[in-house]
Amino acid sequence: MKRKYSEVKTILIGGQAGMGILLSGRVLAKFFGRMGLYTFLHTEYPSLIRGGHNFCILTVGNRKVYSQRLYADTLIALDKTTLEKHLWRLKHNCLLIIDKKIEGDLVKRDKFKIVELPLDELLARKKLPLITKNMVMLGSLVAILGYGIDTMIDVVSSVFKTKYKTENIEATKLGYEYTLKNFKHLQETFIDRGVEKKIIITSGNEAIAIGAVLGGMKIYTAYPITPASPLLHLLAAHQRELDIVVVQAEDEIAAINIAIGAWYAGARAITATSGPGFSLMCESIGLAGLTETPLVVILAQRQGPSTGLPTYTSQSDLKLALQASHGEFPKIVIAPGDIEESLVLTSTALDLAERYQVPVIVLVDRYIVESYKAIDFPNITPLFERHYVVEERDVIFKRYAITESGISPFAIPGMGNALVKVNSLEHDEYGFFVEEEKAVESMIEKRLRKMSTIYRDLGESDIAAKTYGNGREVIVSWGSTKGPILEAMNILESKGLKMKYLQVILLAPFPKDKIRRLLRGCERVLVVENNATGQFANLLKEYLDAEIISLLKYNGRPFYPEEIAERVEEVVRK
Amino acid sequence: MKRKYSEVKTILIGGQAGMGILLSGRVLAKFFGRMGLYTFLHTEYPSLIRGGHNFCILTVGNRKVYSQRLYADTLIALDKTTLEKHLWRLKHNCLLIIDKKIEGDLVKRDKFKIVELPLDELLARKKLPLITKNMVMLGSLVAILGYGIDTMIDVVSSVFKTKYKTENIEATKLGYEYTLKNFKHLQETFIDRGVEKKIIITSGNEAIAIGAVLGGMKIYTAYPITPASPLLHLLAAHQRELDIVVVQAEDEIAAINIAIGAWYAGARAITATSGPGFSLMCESIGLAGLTETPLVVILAQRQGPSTGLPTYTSQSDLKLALQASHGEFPKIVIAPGDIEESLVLTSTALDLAERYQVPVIVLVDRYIVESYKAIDFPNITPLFERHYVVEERDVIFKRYAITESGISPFAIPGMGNALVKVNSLEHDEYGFFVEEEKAVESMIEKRLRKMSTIYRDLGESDIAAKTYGNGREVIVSWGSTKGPILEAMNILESKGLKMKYLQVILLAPFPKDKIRRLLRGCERVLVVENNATGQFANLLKEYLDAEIISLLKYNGRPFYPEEIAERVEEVVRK
Amino acid sequence: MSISRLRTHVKITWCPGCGNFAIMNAFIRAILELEFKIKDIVVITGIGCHGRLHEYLRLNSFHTIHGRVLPLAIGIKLANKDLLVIGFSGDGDAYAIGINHFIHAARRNVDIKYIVHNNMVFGLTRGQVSPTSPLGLKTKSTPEGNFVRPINPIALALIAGATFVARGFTGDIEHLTTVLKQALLHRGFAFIDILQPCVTFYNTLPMLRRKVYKLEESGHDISNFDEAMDRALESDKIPIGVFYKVRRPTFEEQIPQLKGKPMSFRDIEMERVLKFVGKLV
Amino acid sequence: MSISRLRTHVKITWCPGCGNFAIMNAFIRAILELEFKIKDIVVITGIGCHGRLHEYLRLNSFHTIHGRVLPLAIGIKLANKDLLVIGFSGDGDAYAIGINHFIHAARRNVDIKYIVHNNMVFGLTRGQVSPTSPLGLKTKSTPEGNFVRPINPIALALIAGATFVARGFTGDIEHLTTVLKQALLHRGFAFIDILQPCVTFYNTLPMLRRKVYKLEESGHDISNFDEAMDRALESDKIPIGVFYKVRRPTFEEQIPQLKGKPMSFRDIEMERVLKFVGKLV
Ligand SMILES: Cc1ncc(C[n+]2csc(CCOP(=O)(O)OP(=O)(O)O)c2C)c(N)n1
Ligand SMILES: Cc1ncc(C[n+]2csc(CCOP(=O)(O)OP(=O)(O)O)c2C)c(N)n1
Ligand code: SF4
Ligand code: SF4
Ligand SMILES: [Mg+2]
Ligand SMILES: [Mg+2]
Repeated sequence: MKRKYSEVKTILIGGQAGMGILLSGRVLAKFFGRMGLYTFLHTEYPSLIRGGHNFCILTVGNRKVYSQRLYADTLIALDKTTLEKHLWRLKHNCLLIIDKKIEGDLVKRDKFKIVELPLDELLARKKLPLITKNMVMLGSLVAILGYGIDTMIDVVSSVFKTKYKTENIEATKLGYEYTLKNFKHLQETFIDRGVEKKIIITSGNEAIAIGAVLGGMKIYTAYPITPASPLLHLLAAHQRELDIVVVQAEDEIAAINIAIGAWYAGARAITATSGPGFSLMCESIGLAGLTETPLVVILAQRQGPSTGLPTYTSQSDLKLALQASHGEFPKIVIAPGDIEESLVLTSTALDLAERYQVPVIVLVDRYIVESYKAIDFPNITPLFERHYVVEERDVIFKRYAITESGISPFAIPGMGNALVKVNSLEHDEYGFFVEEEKAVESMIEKRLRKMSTIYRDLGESDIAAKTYGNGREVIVSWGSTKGPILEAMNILESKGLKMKYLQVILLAPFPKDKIRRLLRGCERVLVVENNATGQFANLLKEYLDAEIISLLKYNGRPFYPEEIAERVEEVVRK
Repeated sequence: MKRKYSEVKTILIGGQAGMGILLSGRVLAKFFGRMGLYTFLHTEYPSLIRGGHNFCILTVGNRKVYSQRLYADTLIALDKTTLEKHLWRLKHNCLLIIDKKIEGDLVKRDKFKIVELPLDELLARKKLPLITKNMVMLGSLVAILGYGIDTMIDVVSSVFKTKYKTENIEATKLGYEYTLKNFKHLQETFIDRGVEKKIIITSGNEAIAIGAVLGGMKIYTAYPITPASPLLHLLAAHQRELDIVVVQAEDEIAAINIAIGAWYAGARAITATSGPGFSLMCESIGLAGLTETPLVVILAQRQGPSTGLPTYTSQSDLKLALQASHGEFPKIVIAPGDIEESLVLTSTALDLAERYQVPVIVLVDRYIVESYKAIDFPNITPLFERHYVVEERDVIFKRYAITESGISPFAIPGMGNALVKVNSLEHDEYGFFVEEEKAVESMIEKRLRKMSTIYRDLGESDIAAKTYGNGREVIVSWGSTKGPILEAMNILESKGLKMKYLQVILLAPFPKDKIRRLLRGCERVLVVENNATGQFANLLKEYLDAEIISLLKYNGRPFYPEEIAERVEEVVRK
Repeated sequence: MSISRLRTHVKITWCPGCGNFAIMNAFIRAILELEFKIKDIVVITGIGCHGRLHEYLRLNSFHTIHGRVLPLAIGIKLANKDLLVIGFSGDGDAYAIGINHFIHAARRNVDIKYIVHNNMVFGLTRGQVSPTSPLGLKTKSTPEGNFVRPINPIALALIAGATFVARGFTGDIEHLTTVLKQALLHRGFAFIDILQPCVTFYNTLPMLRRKVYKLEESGHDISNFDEAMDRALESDKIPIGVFYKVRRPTFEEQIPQLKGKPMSFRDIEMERVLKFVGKLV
Repeated sequence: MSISRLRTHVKITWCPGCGNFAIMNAFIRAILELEFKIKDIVVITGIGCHGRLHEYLRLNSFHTIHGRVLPLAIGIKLANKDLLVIGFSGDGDAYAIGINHFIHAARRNVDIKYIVHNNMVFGLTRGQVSPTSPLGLKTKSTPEGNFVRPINPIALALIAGATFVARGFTGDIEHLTTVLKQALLHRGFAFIDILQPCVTFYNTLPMLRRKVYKLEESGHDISNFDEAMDRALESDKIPIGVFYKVRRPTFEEQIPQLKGKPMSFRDIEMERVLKFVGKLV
């Protein structure tokens, strides 16, 4: 099979909220997955239930696709706004699939290939409901791309379990047939089939759910909040089959304390939230820290501060994650860079939390958790080694035994006969309150020694940081900017510019030695992050002598690879 | 009048909780104040209502006294524990005033001057209650120091308004007379009368109360928490005379939101708390930040994390104060170094909050707010310039007008006819929700510009940083370590070692240029702070090339000047 | 004045048929009919679909964070007691994250009005269970049906000490307007729970239409606490209207310092401070 | 087993005469008399004088932050439903900062016991007003007397849906022990508000002695909700004992996954995960 490396095509679908825009993107991603093509699906919608402009960008390729692209090869417009808002994105000779109702002034007919569908008419004729418009368009696209309709029908049936199943299937067929009949001349050949591997289409939230269960999470508790709530919905819907308990708490403070209680009693628990909820959890994170109760909190960042832009992405909660709660205690902060890492690192977080008896914060963002990506069927092996001890003697357990590593044996009430006492006041080895100077100092020192132990264990590991590519010019980033950066590297490479990319995953304890080593000799680095003050760049500054050039974006939208590539070229040129 | 510079004496009073130890210290401080002597009173007590060892250290001098001293010239012991715990502190030839009941093995009689009082007997004879024991001892001390009893009686009457007033006066007299009769041979001459100025004895909490009222605070709202609650008690007790309203809220989240509401409607409001409450307030601090509602939060740090050591001091909440809440927004963090500055900077905080429409966090700690200090009668001038505008047109006010300084005109609902709309979502100039990329960016930029404006206005001012003394060796610190450092400088100077001390007051925006300038050419600095991870030193590291040597203390106790002086000598010697 | 006088230019984004429309319209009518001074009204809304209301009202407003409408409202009222302060919440805002403030505001009897858009579901976050969701309701977070008993906001308000307790229904705007007017005229903490459909996630309208009846048409005595409680605990039928009303001194009336000029506009009186400092000598 | 079997070596620091002693002793007696398996009991305490209780009990314990006893207790119970989970709070802990969790725990009917040391004042923070402080009480934060109506915890618990609601009194240890035993045996959310004096900041003992009477001696029917509510609203006399008890399915009983081994000790079943991932193809 001939394969052109790095062939990607981008399809933009837009319309009003309620028109099933985001769903169309997912259906299409699944369809391409079945055809052996990888995809990345970025979505954007306002914080409204109805009305307002929704769109999604699906980038398709015959190799892994790491992010959406800025310019579109195909536009599916369910309304005029879509056409108006995204005209600038359309490549020359772009394929337009539009509702015939849309007035055409905006569209220079000679620049584009246009498929106009008389949607209302078509649907009326078949007595199909208006909400299936999007499916007509998807059917039309399948026809133009020269595919058969069967796989698409399969996908549609799998997505619409019961409600409107037949209607959606009918609508898809309708679009397919109408297009074959009227627009066969516009048919084009799409990217060659890619892989034979089994591809799954997963959102970050879904990946986190899988990772959580593989890491032995037994209790999930949360208060709904965008963009973390899809995780709640998903886990709630599948709680029986996944053998977990899902509890919607009365607020985020309740949620995190339910999780802490569960861990104390031996069950792994997770709570997920976004900025406002995380801010509320600060006191309780300190409780886990001082009492050395394991805890995993997933912080899905959105654009703040305060309520801010609830449905838009951001990386502006890094500093709060690093210092969540008053006082000083060891904690781990990790930031997966993409959907695959979200899966693995959620499992890892559960393990680390129990191993080191610290709160672990998994920093993701709206861009990771609500994007969909085609990934290879993941390696499904559980990471579920337990780290507690069972003491059968009827004693008060030395829950806070002073050790060199700072890690004390972890026991669970009810397992064994020993009693486990835990205290939010400063305490001695048994958990009893102490105020005496020496006792206080040695317990504080014990706790803080864990930070060195964690650093020793993880600081040089793959969890700390990774590099990609090789070149004199270096990009450094953390979290979800990874995808657009990898795509930018593709773009740059095609222009002959090779880059090295350092992805920092572990943010606390900060893997300064590994970073220093990996960046040795490097004179300047471009730091890419989705915030306005360069929080990560400032952190890096403490440990790095290289010149730091910040590329920031803080309007709630993720980076596009084109933007990064452009900035790199600017930097290199000057 | 002959005056020896820097003559200080230290009196330690100890006993069980409930014996009136802390009160005795205050009575004595007031007494010395009337005698023209300055004092500093440090207190220590466990987090219990009854039982447990309480003590206070009163250091007296004929010049301003900046902190307690480590070693005692006089010990007043109401129980044996006091003797046992503090024996190491007693100077040679120390004066001991003790209850005769205390078994004397511990005391090498030849090393000390001992006044044994048969307290039970004396009180029983006069039918006085046992809770007046402490007053007998104070009377005794007055006799030994060669003072007349009248001033002391005056002070006692002013402190005990009604309850047990006569009993306490009687007890004081009793101790005075018994001592004159039996221990006249031990009489010693105390420090010469100092000043003729009017001295007041005030705690940090009292100073903050005065500052708050002078700064125009009209509403104080809080949820009780050590060590901030004395401020609540004080303001509640005097609310009518001070023309303010005091509200105990149902929790800290309610408290801070009441304050935000009050500011929105034009009344200056303060809430004060310590670590646990502050952690809970994080989300709401972000609300003030995004909505540009002025706000003053006083954070009286105690030893954490979590419940920790509620009655002990700490400076470990700096990093949280700097990044309280998710997202990015301008804020001011100021840390008064002593009681006088607490007064002034509380007023200043109110002014800055309204001027820049930002949350202002005043970082103090248990050591500042619960210590008492003799200060000169303060300059009582209000800092009460209002910064709002009145718009009489019936329009929607451009509450978030985009300006170069980032500061938009501030209007108050009900004043004028314009309507004031405030929004926790990202918004346009009128406060309406926006999600569009450019609009979002320009509002974020406007807000963040305020940080530069504040930096420009304050970065070089006296509020930013101050230096004391001059010498090659430099100490840098922030907050309450100022007192012990100034005393340490006295000690070092008497040994011929002159020091320079840089006190950083403004912590956000960080006055990096002023600090760099003040430390130019300096090769190493000793950074003194009350925490375990050197939070301030790490901050400084970002901006300073000099070697940083950290002197940390994190057992809940404040520094003693002797400890600092010793460390300085070590550093200098090596 | 017409309704449009109180509307901003902002386009409404609620789902067509949403109960929020009725609440907004009834509220505007009530305000207009009572002829309040517009500039002295302050509206606070929480986060939720209901919260967007402030965008549509040409009034002073503060769209605050989730669950904190009431403390904010109290702060405003203490600062300037001459303002008419009205808080709007959703059932999640008021009874999930915010229920502590609800109980405590009611007992304080601060002179604010509290209007809860009770659609028995979390709307803006796309359909999760709420504290007022009935047993069995399938939502995104309770796919097998809610099994936690709903709270009874009316009964809670009565027990907590609210001095005006009412229930409204968006299916009857006339009636809703009357109830709102009574609430706005009440001196003290006035609470109205308004039953509204969320046409997208839980359309209660048919069920409600079947079950509601008007208290004032059934001989209810609004000054009788026990009777109010009995009505509050009814479950087959759903009474709407005013359950209870009593005049008790408000929070503000019991603070002598608040007499006179609003706090917001007062100056500092130096002698007071001097006197206070004098005590520290 | 003797009482000392359940005591640690830690010296008690409550003020002599404090009601906390009686609560501790009655609790220990109840535990011993009911012969619970010691290792399966977990005690959670909040911050306040009451909170120190855990130091004195030779039991599994978690001394948590202020106001969050209940969510912690729920987490523990969900993790291991075989544990007997008992939460202790003060009136500040339970009804000021923590009242939202109280309402929501009651409606969930999680099988935990909740014991509130109600001394009508904040003890540990040295005497401020609490949500149960009576009108007129002078405290450090209300020097001119409290003017906010106290909440009624019993009535709130009833309205919120608690399935066991009782009031204890430290002046009668025998009676208190009996009530505690009933609570400990109840399946579901069992709530006991215990009236205790704070001898240092608010000594209610004489007043309470005068006013209390026993429900079980007055022909009260604990299965009758309306009667329970009437008693809860009494104000001249203070009834103690069990107000209401009803058996309703607990939260845990309604979650099918919880059947069988406690969650804490379960393994991962791979087929389940594979099946889930399979759906994403
Ligand atoms: C602290 C915090 N937690 C969660 C959210 C997310 N959130 C927004 S609205 C809402 C609940 C909406 O339900 P409701 O109050 O009933 O309002 P409705 O949308 O139904 O009008 C939630 C949980 C938030 N904004 N802030
Ligand atoms: C978040 C937080 N706010 C405030 C406090 C301070 N605090 C400790 S105990 C307490 C209240 C004590 O009253 P109560 O719960 O009635 O217990 P009691 O001491 O009377 O037994 C408060 C406010 C705290 N520890 N944490
Ligand atoms: S989701 Fe429900 S509550 Fe929200 S606007 Fe739509 S119908 Fe109204
Ligand atoms: S202060 Fe009150 S509640 Fe606390 S121990 Fe003393 S008497 Fe008991
Ligand atoms: Mg709702
Ligand atoms: Mg109490």
